Amino acid sequence: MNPVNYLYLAALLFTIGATGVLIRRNAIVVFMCVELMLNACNLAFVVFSRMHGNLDGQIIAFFTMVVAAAEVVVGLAIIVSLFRTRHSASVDDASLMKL
Amino acid sequence: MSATAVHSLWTTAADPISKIDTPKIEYGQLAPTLIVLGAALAGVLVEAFVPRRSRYYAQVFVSVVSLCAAFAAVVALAANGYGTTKAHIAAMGAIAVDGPSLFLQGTILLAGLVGLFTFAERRLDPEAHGNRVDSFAAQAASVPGSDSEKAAVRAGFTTTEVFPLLLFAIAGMLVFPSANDLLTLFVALEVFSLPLYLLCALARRKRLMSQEAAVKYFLLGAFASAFTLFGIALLYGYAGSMSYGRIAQVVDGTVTGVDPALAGTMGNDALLLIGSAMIVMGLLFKVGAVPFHMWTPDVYQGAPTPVTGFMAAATKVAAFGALLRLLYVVLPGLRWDWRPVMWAVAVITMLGGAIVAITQTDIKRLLAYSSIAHAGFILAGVIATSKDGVSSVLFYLAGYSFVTIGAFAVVTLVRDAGGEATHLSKWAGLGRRSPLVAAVFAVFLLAFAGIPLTSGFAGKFAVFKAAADGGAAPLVVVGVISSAIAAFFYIRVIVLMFFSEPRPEGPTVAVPSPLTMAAIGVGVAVTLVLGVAPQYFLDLANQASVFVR
Amino acid sequence: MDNLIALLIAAPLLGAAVLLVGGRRLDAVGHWIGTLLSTTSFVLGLVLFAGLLGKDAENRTLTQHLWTWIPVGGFQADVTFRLDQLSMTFVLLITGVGSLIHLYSVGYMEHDERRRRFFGYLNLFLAAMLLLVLADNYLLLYVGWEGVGLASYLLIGFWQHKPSAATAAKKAFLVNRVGDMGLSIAIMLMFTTFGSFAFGPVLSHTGDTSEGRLTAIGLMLLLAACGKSAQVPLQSWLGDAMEGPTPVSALIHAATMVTAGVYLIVRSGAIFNAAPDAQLAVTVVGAVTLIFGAIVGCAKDDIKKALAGSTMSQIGYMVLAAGLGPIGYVFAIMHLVTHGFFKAGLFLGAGSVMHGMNDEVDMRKYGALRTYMPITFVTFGLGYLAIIGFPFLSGFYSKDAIIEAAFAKGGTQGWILGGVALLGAAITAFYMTRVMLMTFFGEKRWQPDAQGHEPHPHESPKTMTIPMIVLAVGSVFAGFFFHLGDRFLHWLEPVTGHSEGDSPIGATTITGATLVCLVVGVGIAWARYGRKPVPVVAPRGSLLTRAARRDLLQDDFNHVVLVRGGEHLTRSLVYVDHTLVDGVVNGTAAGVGGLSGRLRRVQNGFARSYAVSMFGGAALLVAATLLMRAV
Amino acid sequence: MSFPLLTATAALPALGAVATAAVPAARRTAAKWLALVVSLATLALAITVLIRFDPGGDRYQLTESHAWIADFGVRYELGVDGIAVALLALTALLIPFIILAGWNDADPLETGSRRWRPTQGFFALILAVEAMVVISFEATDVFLFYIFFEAMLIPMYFLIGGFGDRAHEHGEAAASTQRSYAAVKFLLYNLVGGLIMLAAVIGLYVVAGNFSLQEIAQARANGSLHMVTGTERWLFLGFFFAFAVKAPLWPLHTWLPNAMQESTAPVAVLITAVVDKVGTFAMLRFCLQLFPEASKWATPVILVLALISIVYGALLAVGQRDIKRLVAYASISHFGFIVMGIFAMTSQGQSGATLYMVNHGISTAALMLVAGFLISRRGSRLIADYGGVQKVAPVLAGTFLIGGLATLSLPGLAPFVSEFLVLVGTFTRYPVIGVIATFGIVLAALYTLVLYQRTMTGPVKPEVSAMPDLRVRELVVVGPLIVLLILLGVYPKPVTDIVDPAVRQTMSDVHTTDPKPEVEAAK
Repeated sequence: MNPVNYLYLAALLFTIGATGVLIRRNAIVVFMCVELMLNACNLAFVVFSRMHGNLDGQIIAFFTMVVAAAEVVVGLAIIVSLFRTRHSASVDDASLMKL
Repeated sequence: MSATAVHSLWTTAADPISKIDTPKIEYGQLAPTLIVLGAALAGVLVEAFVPRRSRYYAQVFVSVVSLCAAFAAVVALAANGYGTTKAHIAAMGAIAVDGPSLFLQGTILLAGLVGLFTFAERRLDPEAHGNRVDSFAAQAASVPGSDSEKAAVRAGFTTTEVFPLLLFAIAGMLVFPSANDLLTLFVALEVFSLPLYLLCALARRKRLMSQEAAVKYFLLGAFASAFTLFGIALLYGYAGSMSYGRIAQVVDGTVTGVDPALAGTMGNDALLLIGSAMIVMGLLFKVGAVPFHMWTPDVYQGAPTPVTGFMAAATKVAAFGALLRLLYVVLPGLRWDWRPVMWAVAVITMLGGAIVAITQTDIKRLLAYSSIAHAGFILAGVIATSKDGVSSVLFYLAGYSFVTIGAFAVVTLVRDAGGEATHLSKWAGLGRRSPLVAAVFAVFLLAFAGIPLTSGFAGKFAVFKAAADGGAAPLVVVGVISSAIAAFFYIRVIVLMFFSEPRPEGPTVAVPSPLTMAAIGVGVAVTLVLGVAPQYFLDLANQASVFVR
Repeated sequence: MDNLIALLIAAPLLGAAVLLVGGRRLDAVGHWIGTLLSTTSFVLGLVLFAGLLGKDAENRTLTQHLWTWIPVGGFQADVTFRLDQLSMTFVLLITGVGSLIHLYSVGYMEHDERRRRFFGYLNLFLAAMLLLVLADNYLLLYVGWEGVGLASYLLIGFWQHKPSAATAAKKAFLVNRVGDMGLSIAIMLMFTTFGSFAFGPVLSHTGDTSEGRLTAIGLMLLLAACGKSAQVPLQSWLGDAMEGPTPVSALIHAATMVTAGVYLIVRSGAIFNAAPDAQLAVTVVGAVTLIFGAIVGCAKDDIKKALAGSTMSQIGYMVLAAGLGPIGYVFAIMHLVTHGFFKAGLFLGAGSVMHGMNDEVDMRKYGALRTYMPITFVTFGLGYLAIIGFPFLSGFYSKDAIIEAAFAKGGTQGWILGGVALLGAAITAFYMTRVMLMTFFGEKRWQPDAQGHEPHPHESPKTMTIPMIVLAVGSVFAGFFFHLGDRFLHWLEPVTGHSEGDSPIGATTITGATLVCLVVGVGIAWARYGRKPVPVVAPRGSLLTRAARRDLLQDDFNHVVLVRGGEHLTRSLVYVDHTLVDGVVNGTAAGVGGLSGRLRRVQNGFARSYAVSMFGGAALLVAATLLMRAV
Repeated sequence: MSFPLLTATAALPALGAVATAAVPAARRTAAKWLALVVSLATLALAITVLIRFDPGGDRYQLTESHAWIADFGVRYELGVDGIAVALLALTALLIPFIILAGWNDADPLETGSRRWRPTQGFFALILAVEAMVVISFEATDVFLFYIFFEAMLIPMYFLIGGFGDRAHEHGEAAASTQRSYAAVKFLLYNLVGGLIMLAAVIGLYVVAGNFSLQEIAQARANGSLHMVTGTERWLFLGFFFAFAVKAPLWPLHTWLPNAMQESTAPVAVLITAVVDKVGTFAMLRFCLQLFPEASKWATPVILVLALISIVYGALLAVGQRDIKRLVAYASISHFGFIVMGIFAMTSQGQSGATLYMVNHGISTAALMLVAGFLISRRGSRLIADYGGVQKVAPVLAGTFLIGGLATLSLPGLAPFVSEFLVLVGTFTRYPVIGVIATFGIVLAALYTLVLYQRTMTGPVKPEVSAMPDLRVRELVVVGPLIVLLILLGVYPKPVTDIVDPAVRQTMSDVHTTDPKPEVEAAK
């Protein structure tokens, strides 16, 4: 199968993730969508790596995973503390500051 | 694609593994970053092993020493000519040690040091149960207003973790502008962003707003990172390499990035254009350019003020450094494509920031919008695409960061029962109550406004001059117009402070420890020195304005 | 001897400075200092006069250069004085009559607590007027010109606590300023035309330039003269100027101020000679004013205002004469001098009457004063006879000469101007007789003043009567003295030039006609005011009378058009400045503020909408980048 | 190296400002005396400059030149020509009077905090303004000039916004609001002007590569620096706009009435007599020298604007109800004359304009300071609140009248000389404009005399009946100014001698000569 198709898939996943960020209210879900976007990137990296015939892309994928993991740690900490304070994980509820 | 071709991909891909050399790392040249990183780790250890009572002192000690040492290392590197003649790429192509990196690293380190002073300030908030407290939550994990929080306060807990977090962030920022490949860029981005997300959530007062700021910053930051990463992926796909130099060559056409066999599908400028646009977008998010600016006011307002000050200064320095390197090293071949786009971004950033700032009522939000407008001014220098453009941006960033930290430091001083009194109406008549504080703040505001004899003017002049020289005269005109609009709200604050009658229930001005005084003092000194006698620093920026490729 | 010229001016100027700066310490002696310095100037004038007489007629011009005043590029203004026959005449008139008025004021102002200052102003007035007539260039003349305006402002408004006085003073200054504008434009024109504005270069090069330019200069000079000499259309200040103390009126009307316009025209004779159109304008202005002033004089019940109308009319004669060119210059000046004597006498007499009548000015409340104030009556009477041109008194000679000159202009113009002059003579006789009859004859119509004091008319003190007597002597004999052997003509001719016109009718006929007019005027006045008692309350009168009482409606015109119009203009401009000029700026500010308020709402606090903005921005960024490549 | 006299003249008040500001809160009087002494010492230095200046010598004298910001092509270059010397002397002369007149204007009403030191601040700010104005007159580097041109706004801003008349018809709160409105308006107008100029300054750098006035002017003169017509015009407009705001020229004038109305009389004098002069001075020095062709190109429009300023300012002055506003509009009218003189491009016009700047400074100071004394006595700025003052305070009324007469350019007083020169200078080239401008003298008489009549004459109003006459301090302020007005009116030659060579130089920069008189031309 033409690896380009995987690129399309990556783009699709990325778009789905982005759309999710835009339309979902729950902070956890939003965050998961971001993770989806990162994983879409990973897919793209791997595909390009395959197409270029070098390993850089694959290595990056690992880095990305680590970074994503770190992000999860930080993100969950923040989101959880927010949830415990407000008893809600809706990002729309967190709108004290505006204008 | 034929089967053999695919096969050859596999086999050639497998080959280099056997050839992996021991990485050659120039530890000396990376010393600034390594020192800070090491200190950050040491901070973690301190957190683990030093008794609570002395943790604060240990952390401050470690941080101060490491930042000073790192700065000394930067100076030593610069003195040895690494900024000019010996500039080169270290760590196997990952890090560029050249003028701009050293200049920006120096700036970040100094800004970090001054910011650290404001982090360490413990005299502003009234003592809680006999314990001196700083601006950070007693125990971040406890729910605001809960018993556990009260208990934590009673026990005199403080979040000394902010110091290692700060050091991690600084370390990331040190790498960010000197990153010479896209992977390093991304990692550095995350390394300095993640601690900042956390720091934002740690305010002692107004914790709801603090947490909200953190959530917003985090989600939007992660969102932007994803874009950056996707951009990196596309660029990698275009050039087949992460290295700046290599990509630049591909862009220039000196090297074909792609196997000729793949050229039909892959050697496609669309990848390049989309990819670079997405990376640039991620950087523009960090500098707070319109339309990627919307996190700025909320986060600046909600974050603990010392964090805001540090973040506003250092993030901007690091991000502009990275932006400069990206545009000047990787994408100079594309400048006819990105210049018009950046023109538009600069224009709407300058105007948008200035216009929306007019109607702000919170001093921190006001400064946030002001920082957006300033991002626009700096972008004008970036667009110059000349050596002058680089040096003017470097100079502007150096001046701007100290003004910013100083200004936010002043904000921490003005307090009422609810902590910092950030609503503008409470600042009425401040000039009558505390002429000195008001005067200092006025100096910062005038510097923001770009009044001559302040660093703001010198910086603005340098940037606009570079832009005009680079053929962006209309941009200069827009810049001048938005400066005029911006002047309006800076002046409004001055009017409020000096010409309005003080309110009876108005805020008091806390007398800070020498730490904050030092931060403010450095801010004023730098503002005036860079305003009156900027030549030395301009020379410095000039020498430091050549990127290594 | 040349060096004395500056002293002429310096003496009264010093007086003004000492009196005004000296403060209350000088209250006791201030009036004597003022009188002394004014007299000093007169004596100096006499010395210089004697010196001039000792020289040939051609060499009677003295100059004194003091210092370079304004040297800028080609623009050279010097402080240089020039004393020739013309200025000498004025010097003697100004200082002579001026000193007499000083003396008179010692008595007249005795009870005024600010007498010292009054004398300071009087001295200033003399100094400014002397500067005006002694200046060697138009710019220096201008200094004196405006100095006279200032002094008149201060003196007319001397009783500043009266709003009417303050208003009158302001009006005088303003109307004069309009004239001054003419003078300054004239000077500018001279500068661009001749590269100089000194008398010598300007007056000797009139042949080198076009008539159009000279006409323009002439008309501007005429405008200036109209202001100072109260000629139509700038005459309106003169009547109101009666708000000042009476000696001031005497000074303004006889020796200074109003004569300045005539001086200017005569001095600039060379320009007018070369610009017939300007000359014609001068005669027209003179003729109109002549009649205008006379008519106004007929209707006024206020003794000073009646005299003011008469002044206007008499200056009209002079201007008319000056407009006739070389035929008339000498007679204009001659009439000016004789008028100086009798008009000063008349005003001082009027002042004396008021002094005795609790400052009452309404002639309808006088009557039968001849027995109470004999000296005043006699001196006033002689002045009266002189002004109406009673044979062999001074006015007879000078006025007759002007009427002859007017006829001599020739053609239709000559007939019209001559006719007007004759008519003026008749009206003069009428209104002056009216003044005389209402004041000194008839029955007592005295009324108590506002505080209820009955008037007790009495003769004035010696300081007042002596000047009156001296002036009366002048009024009687000056004309005859000047006329004898054409002395005055020969004296002035080197400066002004002279030509004999050919009158269509003989001199004797004109004199006869003048006398007939005189008799008719006196007769009508006698019929109306001598034979019947004068009503205390003025009858309504005819339309013309009512108009004349209101200065022929000119003030009303000014009020409606200039004052009201000006008020509307300024008020609307204030509005425009506030709403339009300021409004544009404030509107811009408000617009930006409004925009800010609207844009601010985009920042709605929802993280997701921020993400939308970022997403949209990213899309735009990508699209724009691609688009750039495509273009 | 010789003693840097020019630097010293600017540095002395600057140091004095710092020292004055540092005087402890309780020692108010010491601060006042310190400021006065410093200003007098500065005057002495300025007089030394005046003496050392040789009118027949080089164009720029007493020059100093040091490297400053090489990167921006900026040098610290000072030098004075005749025009600058005259204005320098004026500034140094007026400041002691301003300080003396404002002696009690900034005494604190109520004590704020322990550190609240308004008196010290007031005098320090005045000295700071002096320092900046002085250096603007001396600077021969465009950038250096620009910096101080802009920076002086800040102390001025605090002077306007921070100190006002004691009494106000609507109470202190309203007064404070109006004051800050005036201060903000002042600052914003001038800042916008300054920023637009900044764009032009940058443009100039791009075109010329440095900021040295002499170098650029020379390069322009000998043709080595060519500017495209369009560029030159844009740059000229950028500079001119800033100066026109400062001057102020119609329709950019509306900040001046507000600023003068709300500030105390000495500060109002500082604005109109000192600071605004920098604007007109800069037109003469920078606009004409740097952009001669564009200046000529713009002349018709500028002359019309100046003409409008003259007539419009005077008419609005007539319509004012507030004494200070009236003087402000009168000043707008006078600034119209100055601008007209500058752009008439004749030696009479430009010498007259320079002289006008000096004379207007003195005459406005005299009038405005006396008005300030008057206002401080009655506590009202409204003309209608006065009447009959001359009866109770004759000396005050007398000095007020002399100030007024100077304002209406009475011959014999200094302003006449300059006004006439400007009019003649304009008339020789633009007769119609000259004639219309002459109407200004009638209007000037109108507003001055109306003001005098309404305040000083008429029946004594009960509120003014107990008004004291001028005190010794006040006489010391007004007396010398009046003496100067008379002296310069009678013998202006010393000033014209200094100014004339500089004006001739400027004329040759612009490549114009005076028009020849008709008769001479015919010969």
